Amino acid sequence: MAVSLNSYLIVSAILFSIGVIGVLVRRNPLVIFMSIELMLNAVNLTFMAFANALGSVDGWVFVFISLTVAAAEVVVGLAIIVAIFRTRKEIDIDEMNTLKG
Amino acid sequence: MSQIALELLAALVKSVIIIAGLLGAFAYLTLIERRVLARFQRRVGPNRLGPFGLLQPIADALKMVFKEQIIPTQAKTVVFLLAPTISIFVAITAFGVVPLGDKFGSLPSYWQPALTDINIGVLYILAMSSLAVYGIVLGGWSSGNKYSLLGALRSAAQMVSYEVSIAISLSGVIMLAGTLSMIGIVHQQSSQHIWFILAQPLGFVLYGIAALAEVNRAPFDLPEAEQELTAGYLTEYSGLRWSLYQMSEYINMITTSSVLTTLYFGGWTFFGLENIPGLSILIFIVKVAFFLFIFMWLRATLPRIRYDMLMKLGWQVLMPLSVLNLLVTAYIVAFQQPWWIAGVFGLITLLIAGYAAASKIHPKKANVVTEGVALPTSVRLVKVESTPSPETAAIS
Amino acid sequence: MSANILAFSAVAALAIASGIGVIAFRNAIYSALSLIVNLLSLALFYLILNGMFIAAAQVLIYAGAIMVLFLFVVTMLSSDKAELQTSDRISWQRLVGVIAGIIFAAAASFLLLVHAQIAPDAAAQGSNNLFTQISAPGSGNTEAFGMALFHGFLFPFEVTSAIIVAAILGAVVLGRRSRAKSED
Amino acid sequence: MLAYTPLMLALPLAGFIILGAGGNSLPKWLVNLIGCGSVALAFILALTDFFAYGASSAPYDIVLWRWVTSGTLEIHAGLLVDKLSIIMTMVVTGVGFLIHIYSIGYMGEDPAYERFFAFMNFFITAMLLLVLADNFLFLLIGWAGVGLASFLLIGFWWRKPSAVKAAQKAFVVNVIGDFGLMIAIFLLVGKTGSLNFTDTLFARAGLFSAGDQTTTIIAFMLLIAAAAKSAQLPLHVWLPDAMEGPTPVSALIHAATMVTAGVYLVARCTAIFSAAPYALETVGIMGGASALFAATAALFQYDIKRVLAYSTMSQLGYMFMAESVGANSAAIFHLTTHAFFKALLFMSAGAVIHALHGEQDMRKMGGLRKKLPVAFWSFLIGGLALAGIPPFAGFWSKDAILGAIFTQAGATGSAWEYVLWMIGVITAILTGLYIFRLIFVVFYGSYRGAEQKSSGGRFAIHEAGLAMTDPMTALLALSIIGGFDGVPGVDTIGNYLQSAIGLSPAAQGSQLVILLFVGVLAAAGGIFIAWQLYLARPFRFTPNKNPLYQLFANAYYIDALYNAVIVQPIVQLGSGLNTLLETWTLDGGSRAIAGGVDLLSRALRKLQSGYARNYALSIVIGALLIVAFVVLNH
Repeated sequence: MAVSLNSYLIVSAILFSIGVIGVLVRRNPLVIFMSIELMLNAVNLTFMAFANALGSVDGWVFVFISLTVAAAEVVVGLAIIVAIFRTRKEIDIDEMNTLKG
Repeated sequence: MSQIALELLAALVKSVIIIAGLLGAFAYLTLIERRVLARFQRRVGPNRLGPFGLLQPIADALKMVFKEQIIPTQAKTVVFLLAPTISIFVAITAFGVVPLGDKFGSLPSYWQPALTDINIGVLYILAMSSLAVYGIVLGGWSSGNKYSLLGALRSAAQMVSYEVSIAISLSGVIMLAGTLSMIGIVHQQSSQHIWFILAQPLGFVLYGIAALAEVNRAPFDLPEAEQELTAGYLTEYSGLRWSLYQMSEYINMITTSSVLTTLYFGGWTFFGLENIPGLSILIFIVKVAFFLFIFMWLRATLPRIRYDMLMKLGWQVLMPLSVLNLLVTAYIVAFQQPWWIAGVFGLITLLIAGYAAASKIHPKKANVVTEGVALPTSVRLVKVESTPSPETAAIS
Repeated sequence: MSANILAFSAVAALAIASGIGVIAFRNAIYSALSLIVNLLSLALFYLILNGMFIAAAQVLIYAGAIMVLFLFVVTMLSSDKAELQTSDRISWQRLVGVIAGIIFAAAASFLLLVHAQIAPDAAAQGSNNLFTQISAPGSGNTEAFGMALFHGFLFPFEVTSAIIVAAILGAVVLGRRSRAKSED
Repeated sequence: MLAYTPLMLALPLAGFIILGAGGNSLPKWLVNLIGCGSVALAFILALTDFFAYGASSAPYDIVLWRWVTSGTLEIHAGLLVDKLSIIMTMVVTGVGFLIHIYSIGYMGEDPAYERFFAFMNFFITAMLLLVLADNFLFLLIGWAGVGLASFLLIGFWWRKPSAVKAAQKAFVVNVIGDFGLMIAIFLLVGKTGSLNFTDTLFARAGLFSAGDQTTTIIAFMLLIAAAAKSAQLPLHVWLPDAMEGPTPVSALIHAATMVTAGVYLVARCTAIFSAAPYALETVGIMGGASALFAATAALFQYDIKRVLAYSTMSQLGYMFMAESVGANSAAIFHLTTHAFFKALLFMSAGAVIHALHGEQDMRKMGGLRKKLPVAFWSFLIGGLALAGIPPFAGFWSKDAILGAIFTQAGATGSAWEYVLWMIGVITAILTGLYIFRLIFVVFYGSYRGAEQKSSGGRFAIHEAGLAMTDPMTALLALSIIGGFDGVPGVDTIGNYLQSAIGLSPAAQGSQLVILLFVGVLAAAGGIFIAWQLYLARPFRFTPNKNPLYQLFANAYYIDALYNAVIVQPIVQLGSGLNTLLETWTLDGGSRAIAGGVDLLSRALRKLQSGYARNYALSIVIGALLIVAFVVLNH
């Protein structure tokens, strides 16, 4: 008996929710960033699951592109975090609240 | 017995053999390297234990096992213990797709002397060797020592940088072969009647250099630069865990040599000799041993290069050249040109690059005094001018 | 219980456990390690789903490159007690966030279990010309993937390269210390 | 060769674009080359058109592209070459070229040299478009374009407030004319369903029938346009002020070319006007009144260029008078000769002003005959031509007009047309008077200016350079010989234009001799009075309280009247509306809105906590709402 598509989707949903909680709860921007990566990967999992269920490689293409874009995103994001750390000497995201009303 | 059970059995047997073989090879490689280096340096090397010192590795192993296993107080214990394991695990796993020889006559293909033949073999090796960096970074970080951390970060930067060149330079072979499977590449070489070194001399050299850096071998063994960082990420390790790092380094070296052999030197093939049953494995081992010897040779000959030079070499020399190689190979494959065009192009590029490098290393001879004293070129004596030259005298 | 389900369950447990680890560890390095495990378990998922190439790419790119960068930055910047030294100024969000996440997961699972059943013949339905077909089903077909990537999806692929160039430039600009700052 | 006519437009346009876009980075010689060369080539093209166009050819229509297609109405961008437009293009490009050359000298010191040439080229383009257009809409573009060029060039020295005011005035009055032309175009579309000249003006007879009300209205609207462009009463007020512009501009636009556009329009629309007798009569009234009015207003002006401006207006009145009696070719003939001698007069005036470093007040001149011989001789010849002394150009054309009016009056027996003739003669006397007053005051007697003392230094009065005197010499020659193509009895130009705009009535035999005699007598009389008043005894300026003098000197107070009746009420209305709409309604309303938004945003601003995590939470809540909707809505 093969594992149903829905099982993968539920695992993906759980992983995504974990990522959401991480973004909402953590104060370390690096961990928040990791949570975002987690969410991206959860979505990638759904793509792969659907690709397998539909017998198509189109899902792979999305995953592949999201991989490369994630790489680009991480490079810039980490550079920003390092730049912020350089100027503020702290990495608590709650300290970066100068843009408040 | 069902088919699946047979395959599982075959896999089990082969992995045991390969792991045992790798560990043995590591043990004797240390001995061989010490002997070879000693020869290069006009020494004798370890030759007391057993004939030609053949028992030396066993003695070393015993020493390592019984040494005190120090865990620093600042260390993150779990990671500190885990890090060397990651290294050795990754090193051994990466070897899994290397085909050691041709399949034995009429035996089913799962008895072929390769642990497995997956259709993305080269990619698998790249993926696994990219994980090797964790063993080093985590080891350095968990030691709780600034020198270790810096050494580890250096190593990580170095490995990540050179991975790019590795992947791009290997692409040439992959395009020529049209497959990512290691066995498939060997078969392609025999069916195209060339070794890919002929079509890819540039890619071969680039991959060789980059792989040296990737496995942190001399002259790219920056992470362990004693003068700057004591022993890098190895500083706080001792005993068995230290030897695990050593082991992974040597196994990575073997893997790299195997990849060079398989991708560029026809793997287990040697002008039809491989058809003699069992000889193919021997041919493969000889070829791998040749590259291992060259690695030792390089270690004995070349001085360690500076860190900024290392990064510059990786990003500004190796990567552009490998992209160039990729483009030329893509042209050959896409427009179905003969392979020797890429070969000739690669050789010319190598000559130009070599000339440029040589002229950069020896820009001018003016200040180097060589008369009368027999010195290696790496040693230079700088002439100190005690009297001002006519020009400067005229100015002052 | 077949081996397939066994493998799935084991990998799913590993993935969820490591996912929780990402957000639960105090120390960012353990979070990163946990994320690496998570990514590797996803690679295993991909293997189960016949996506061998993507699994290798996942290991190579995510585990081999992206997470190394993370580890780099984390080991440089992070300290164990950074998050404990200051008090949480919006502590209510901790509770609300966890509840919101759990509700989200529960609702999505509920919908998937109850309403979004993919019909058994979904694969048959999918086998029209809408999707690039795997020529030999069951194997991770790298060739079909290559054809799809370089023919059907050539433009997105090229756009990706532009994005990467932009990211490289951005990182270089951000990473360079300005001359004025380096003097003090 | 006629097919190359679009180049005539394209060359000055290219010059305008090049000079306008990149002129300030070009060397001066290149600016000169582009500015003058494009017009010179256009002139050569006009000449080739003249020679290529057969004696009896039909109008040659060049369709460039289809422009507007709306139902059955189809308007193409096209050029029409016929004898009228050939004469006009030759005048425009020929005189225009000479004035461009002149400008090299006159504007040489100006920092915005290339901008001046760009505008001049733009003017030439627009003017050529006006005279070459083959439909009313295209003509309107040229019509508005020359108005714009006039605006730009009058206001060329925009740091001078008076120049800016004059430019605005000219523009506003011109737009009134544009408005009239537009209404005429709308009515024409309604009446004929086409705007092409070939379909409307040259079409079958009876399209415009006499007494038709629409035709009359169209004709009046065209008349408004013509009056505004040609500075006829009551829309003349901008022309004297337009003299704030550089003198080459005055010579080219406000004497030789643009102001004659009205004359051209009336001649071009003969088909319409001949079907609208009231409008044609009004043309005559307007022309006669303008001629007399301007001549009297010119009598006591002290600004050298204003005298010439009023003179221009007066001469244009002559042309309209001619057109009102159907003497279109006489009007065009006078247009041509007038272009020569009035451009010459303006150039000479420019030379004088240039020599005196911007001084335009005749009271501060005098005795310049020796110092500025070229300017003096130019002025003298130009003045003789203007006054109508044989054999100079003006004599023949003015006589053709007066003869035509008198003959027409005899033919119809209309007393009104005799009055028109009388006005013409009186104006001729006045013309001789005011122009020789100018010549005597400026060039005879003794110098009354302040800068005489500094002679020998930098500010010594000197003759202008070759760039200025050469075109003057050329126009001098044209002013002498330019009238011979219209000698009575031969009338080359009239015969040439006959197929385009009809033959003028002309006096014959003994009547012709008498009329010629009267014309010469009138001019000589005017000159004699001027001699008596301004040369026989030394000129000294004395303020005069005589009410008639005041009336003439202030141009019948029309400016003041307009100011009081039209401008001030509009200004008052504007400021009132400004307070009502701008300050109270718009500003007040927007302040009220702003205040409301401000209050609202004060409340909403609490939501912007600055914590990125809070924002993320709001996103999640939004997503949860969507999920909740889906779950509850299954």
